[in-house]
Amino acid sequence: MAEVTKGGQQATVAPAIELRGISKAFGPVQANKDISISVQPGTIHGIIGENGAGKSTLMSILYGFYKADEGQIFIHGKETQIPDSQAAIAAGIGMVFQHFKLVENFSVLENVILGVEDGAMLKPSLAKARKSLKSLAEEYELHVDPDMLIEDLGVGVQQRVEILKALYREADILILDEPTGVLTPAEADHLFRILNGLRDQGKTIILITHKLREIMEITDTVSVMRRGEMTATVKTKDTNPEHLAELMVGRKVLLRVDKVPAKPGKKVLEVENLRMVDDHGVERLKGISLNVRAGEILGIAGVSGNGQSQLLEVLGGYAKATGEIRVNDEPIDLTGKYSDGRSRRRRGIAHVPEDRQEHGLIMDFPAWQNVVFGYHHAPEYQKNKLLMDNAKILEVAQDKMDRFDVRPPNPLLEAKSFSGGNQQKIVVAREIERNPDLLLVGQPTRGVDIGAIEFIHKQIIALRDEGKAVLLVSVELEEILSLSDRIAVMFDGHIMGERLPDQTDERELGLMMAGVTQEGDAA
Amino acid sequence: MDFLTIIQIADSALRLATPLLLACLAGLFSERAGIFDIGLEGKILASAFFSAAVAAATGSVWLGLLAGVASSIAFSGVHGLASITFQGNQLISGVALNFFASGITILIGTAWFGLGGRTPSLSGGQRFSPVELPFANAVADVPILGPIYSDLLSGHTILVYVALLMVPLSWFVLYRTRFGLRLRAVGENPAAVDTAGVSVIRLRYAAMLIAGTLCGLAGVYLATGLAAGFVKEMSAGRGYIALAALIFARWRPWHALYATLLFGLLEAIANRYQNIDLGTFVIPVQFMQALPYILTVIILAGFGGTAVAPKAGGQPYVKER
Amino acid sequence: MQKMPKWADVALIPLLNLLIAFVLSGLVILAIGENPIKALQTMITGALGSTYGWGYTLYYATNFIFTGLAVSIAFKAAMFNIGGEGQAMIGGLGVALVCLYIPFPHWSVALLFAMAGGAIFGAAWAFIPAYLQARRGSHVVITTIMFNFIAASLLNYVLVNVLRPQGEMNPQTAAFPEATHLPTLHEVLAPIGISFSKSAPVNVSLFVALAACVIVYLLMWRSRLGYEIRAFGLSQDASVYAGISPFKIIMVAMLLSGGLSGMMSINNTMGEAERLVLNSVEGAGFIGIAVALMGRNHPFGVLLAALLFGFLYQGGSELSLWTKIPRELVTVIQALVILFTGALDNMVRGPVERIFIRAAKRGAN
Amino acid sequence: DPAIIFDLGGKFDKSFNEAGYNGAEKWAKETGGNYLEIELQSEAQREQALRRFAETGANPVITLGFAMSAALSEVAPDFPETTFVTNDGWSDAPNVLNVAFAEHEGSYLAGIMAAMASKSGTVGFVGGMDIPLIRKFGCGYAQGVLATNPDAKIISNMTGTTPTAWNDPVKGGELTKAQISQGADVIYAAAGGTGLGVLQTAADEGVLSIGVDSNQNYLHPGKVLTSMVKRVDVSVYEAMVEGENLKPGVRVMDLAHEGVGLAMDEHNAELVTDEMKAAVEEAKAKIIAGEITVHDYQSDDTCPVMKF
Ligand SMILES: Nc1ncnc2c1ncn2[C@@H]1O[C@H](COP(=O)(O)OP(=O)(O)OP(=O)(O)O)[C@@H](O)[C@H]1O
Ligand SMILES: Nc1ncnc2c1ncn2[C@@H]1O[C@H](COP(=O)(O)OP(=O)(O)OP(=O)(O)O)[C@@H](O)[C@H]1O
Ligand SMILES: [Mg+2]
Ligand SMILES: [Mg+2]
Repeated sequence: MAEVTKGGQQATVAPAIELRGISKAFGPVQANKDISISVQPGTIHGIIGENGAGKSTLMSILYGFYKADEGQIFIHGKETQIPDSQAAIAAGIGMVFQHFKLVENFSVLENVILGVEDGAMLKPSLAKARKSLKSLAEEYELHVDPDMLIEDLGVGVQQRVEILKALYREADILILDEPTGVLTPAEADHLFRILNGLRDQGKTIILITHKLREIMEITDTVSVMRRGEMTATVKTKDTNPEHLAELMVGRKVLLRVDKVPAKPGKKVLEVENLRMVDDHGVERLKGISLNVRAGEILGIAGVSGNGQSQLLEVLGGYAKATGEIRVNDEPIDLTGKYSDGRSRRRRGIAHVPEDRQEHGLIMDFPAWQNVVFGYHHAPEYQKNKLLMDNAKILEVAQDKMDRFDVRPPNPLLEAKSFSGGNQQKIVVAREIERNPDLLLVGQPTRGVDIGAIEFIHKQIIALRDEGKAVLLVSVELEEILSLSDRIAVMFDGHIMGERLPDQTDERELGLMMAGVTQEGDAA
Repeated sequence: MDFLTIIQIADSALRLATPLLLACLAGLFSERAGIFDIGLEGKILASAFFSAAVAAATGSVWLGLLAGVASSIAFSGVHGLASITFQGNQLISGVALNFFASGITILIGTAWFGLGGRTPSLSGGQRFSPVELPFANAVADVPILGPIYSDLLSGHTILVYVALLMVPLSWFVLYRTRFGLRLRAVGENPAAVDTAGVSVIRLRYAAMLIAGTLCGLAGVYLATGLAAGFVKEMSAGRGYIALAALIFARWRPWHALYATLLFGLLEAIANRYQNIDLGTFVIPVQFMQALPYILTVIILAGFGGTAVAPKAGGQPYVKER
Repeated sequence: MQKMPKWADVALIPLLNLLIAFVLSGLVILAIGENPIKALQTMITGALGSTYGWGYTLYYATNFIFTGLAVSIAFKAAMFNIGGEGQAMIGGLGVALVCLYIPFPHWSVALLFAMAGGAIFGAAWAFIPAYLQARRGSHVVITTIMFNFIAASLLNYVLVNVLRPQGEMNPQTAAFPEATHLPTLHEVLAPIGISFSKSAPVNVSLFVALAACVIVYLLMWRSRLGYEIRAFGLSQDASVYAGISPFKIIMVAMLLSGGLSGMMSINNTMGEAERLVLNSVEGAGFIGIAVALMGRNHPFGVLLAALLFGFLYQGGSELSLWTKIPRELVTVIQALVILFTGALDNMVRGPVERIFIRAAKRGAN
Repeated sequence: DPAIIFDLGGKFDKSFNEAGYNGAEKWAKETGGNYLEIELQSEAQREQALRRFAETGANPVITLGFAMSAALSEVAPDFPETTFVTNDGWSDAPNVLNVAFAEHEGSYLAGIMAAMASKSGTVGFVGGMDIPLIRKFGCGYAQGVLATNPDAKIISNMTGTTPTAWNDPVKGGELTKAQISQGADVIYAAAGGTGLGVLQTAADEGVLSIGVDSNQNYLHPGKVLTSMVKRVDVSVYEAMVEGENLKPGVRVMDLAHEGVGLAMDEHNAELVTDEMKAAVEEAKAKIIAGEITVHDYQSDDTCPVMKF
């Protein structure tokens, strides 16, 4: 029986969760190998590990989503069979998945009661849920409009719904799989406040994240996973980020980006008074003007849902808009025949989209076919006027995957069988290697492990140092601050203002992102 | 076109719409749960045969009804086995079942009655007879409303009223009950249902059961309500029309009613006005026969708007690749 | 990360599936009091035992190759074209018009024009559904179903009132002129000393069909267009990001699909009947769906599936010729084959896979 | 042995093919002999079946349905030893016996009875598909009706354009209802399985119907006015009896040769008045005597009294 010291007072209690010798294989993939951990009640336990290390799998087993091939699960000291999520819920376990499990066209309320309705009729269940949702909202300041449809909510709010789901089911063990991956710093801080609150109520929390800062900030203990195995479990206060990073990747990792000062050249991208209205008739871009010079990175900060995505879509050529865009002083077609992704690429614009799975990749294509995705018309990939040169493409793919350290380096694998980080590497490799005049990057490191982050950041800097223009959109202020040479903040379809990274801080940017106009900025 | 004619055409439309409606609702439950069902045609046919056969053999239409529904449910069961348990291709399964039905009905029929798949003509208690709604005769002479009640609404077989009743019922089940909530959820995002601690498998089999029952009723009505006995291939493509109606109705119960009534009406009109003589020449009968389908396309195009199918529709729920 | 060797995946599993299907069919035959072994013999010798049998097997297969390819192309673009039936009917009309009204010096020229005629008419019949899908979002499944019925009416009208020679009882066109006669396999092989049954209808269309398989393969797996169609079919959002035009893909895929369905008519109309008859398609359009799905929407899979169905059709004819087994049994057998090779695939795959993985594991350590 | 080839409708179509089947069975029972048979399933099988049967020495090879014409002309010359029989079809080959039925004459008589039985003066015709053969039925029928009651109204409907048109009793029933609502009180069905729906609905709705091909009076005793029988059974039976030494050529199965006619039996006895009997007999005599010529739609693809 483990003994932990917490907040001074001595406690000897059965661990809230204890996993013994858990193994899980997906066909030939050994996702978890003989894993054992135990987590004390009333603590926050962090789990870190590279993409594909097996974190989500392990937690999914605990939650009964997957069945372990071997191993036992003990909840509060007594062995518990968890064949399905129902059993997990019964055992007081709640989980917020990395990829949310919400019904898009259902209301918040319906999603919350799904599976725990009381009675065959909906009305009473909904009424009851509405009440307790209110009180939960009060208690944890988790405010959501219960009648909104999920598809109309931002990811941040959607995640709140997931947490509410768990709380509504009165979970006293809460698992969060990369919860902050899609949150703004403000949202993340809010989340942590909630988690602390829950801990103080004696609830047990497992937190999977790629962000060491968060681990250090909030967890009591932390385990590291590598290649399906649990390589270490340490008390957070006895460790530090560098050490954790090393445990995780197996080598020293540079946690901060180091780059030489930019040498901005001529304007590559000029945007003037860009306006865009989406399918629902909502104006998402309300007159954006900005420019990016050769050899510089312009970072766009903002809470997700304030138009950054639309800006990228318009620049990338798959959303129509009005206004003016010039690339290398040549106007770009915004509504006509040539306002499509293909024409953009022809004009030297490369694009790492925000959502690699929805846009960046064809998940069912093998890696090698994804490596030419969007550039499949490029002359060098053609055997003749009619046929593509698959042999050549395969070669190119293999080479890229080796140089970008995509794991496993097998171009024949389908994109979907790579972990998030490695999928992202494939996209980045594809787009950067065309060496475009202008690179559009959206959320380049979302859900990506620190090893890969370091690598991707290096690539972006390298491109900028070659004198290319880079437009970086990210909700990670840290990332914005460390990569950008100039920072523009977007709010509600406007540019709130520009800052230089060394003359601002998260606080100020945070305020601007919240729409608070600063003196000297025309909103 | 005088009032009486309108009543008569509407009357015919209602009859023709009934099997479509039942099949359409069957498809609705199935597809709302994420299981595509182009096997409607086969289920109708099978049920039509077994209901007629058993009714003929036992002399009881009610036993026939049970047999018909049972056979249709059996088909649904196989479809479920293929698409739920073994995560197979739902379209293939549907196609296969359609072939199977058209073959097996005749095979068994020949062996059973020696009439080449036909069943003996049903009479008396072997078929459903019209039910007169209360006061049908009394109000018959009331202008306008009278005929509408006594000629149009009254005098159909019980199954017609069952079918009509199924519309609000389906709506209620889908949108007002726990089961309905889960059913719709499982067609949109099975993982959400699964992680909410509800069995995807069980839900989808339940949907199959309902679909089987409703589709079974469609077949029963064809063979023992509208016709008097089974004739090979008598479903005559109605399963596919029901499928079209389902998409047309965008997977919603009330719209299913409207869509199927529309199909029924178009067919009834085409039946009534088949060779319109314009003096100089007669509008070719083939044109009138194609008219319902032409109009459907036009209306559909006019409506515009993409029909968004349930998101998880067609894909088996696979957790582990 | 192969779960099992490729040969097991592409050969072993399907064979096991077929086996189950045939065993069950055997039981059905027993149930109706006939001898399954004898029935199977009749089917095999009848369909594969002679060049005559092959002649018919290949003839049917040719039809199914065309319709199967047609359905599979649409499928690759994530569209379910149920309209093969109607497109083939109208394709037949195209072939008939070409053959009847253009005086041809030689069959080869006639074939080229007929192919064009069939393809163009078939594609034309797919055009409206395609356009409505692409522009108005009208579901292609509905519209193609409707167009099947419309095609039937149109053909019925044309054959009864327009193209039918006076005094002809059958709603059919006049016989095509001699010059449009397509050489049968017999006529093709005789010169090179191979003797092939002269009464079998298989003709040069077979080679067109085989060529179509290769071309479709190259198109779908080697060309930019094919790449775009497959990408679009798998993820429309991603395709738009990549600059692929949904409108273009939907139209192209459906027109190709309709064209192939239409081209089927060079086999049954020009090659066999040598006149256009009312129900010349007789369900080949629907069989095409099964063939495409069973062939995993891959041209060579389609080829194999088409051969299988050709075998079932011809074997079936022989059954009804020489036994008292009703023709409907063949339909049942087809159904079982589709069900087990197509839909209940995993019932066999699962266990087999596990065996291989276990074997692999044992091999590993 | 003789062989018989049933058309796509199948030997149990309750009409044409079934009549042929009955003839064959009759022969089989009487002689104890047995015969080869096939129900066609696809167009390509027409030639196939002919050849295969001929090859195995079956003689005569009897075919049903006009659709066999083309195939016969192809195959017959290759088997000069074999005699082929086509009911409804036509082939100039020397070894083919063409059996031609005068459906228009039979239908004419049916028309007379319809006109006389009709109180409303409106009668109906439901055909399976709009094809020449069915027009031949309809046109003869219409002539009979109008000859008896010049200002009678004839409502004519066709069921459909797909093969299911022959197997859709439901649609048949709806068409019948539609015709009844337009005043028809006697309805003649020439639509295979669909016709069963017509007879059924007519019986349910209390109007009279007329069956076709086989004697269908018994289906709804007292409700079916009569049936226009087409003695395919006789033709097949005789062909099988003559067997090997069957003479090729042409055999006309018209009223004179009892090849077509109206079914009179206990099931429709009380429906048929003496006047009807008289009128029918008279017309029959005149037709045989050539005093009345019933226009055959096939002869010139036109119908003087009716538009299709
Ligand atoms: N449902 C599944 N079917 C097959 N393989 C899977 C499945 N889920 C995960 N895997 C594989 O198992 C391994 C572990 O995946 P898992 O998602 O647990 O990693 P992770 O640590 O969560 O990665 P990330 O940090 O990107 O979320 C990976 O190789 C992944 O490809
Ligand atoms: N965005 C654009 N602006 C101006 N001209 C353009 C643009 N895109 C294409 N064009 C012109 O259209 C021509 C043909 O377009 P495209 O580049 O697609 O040819 P392609 O790549 O050979 O097509 P495919 O690869 O399908 O054979 C181009 O060579 C170019 O001159
Ligand atoms: Mg994960
Ligand atoms: Mg190009």
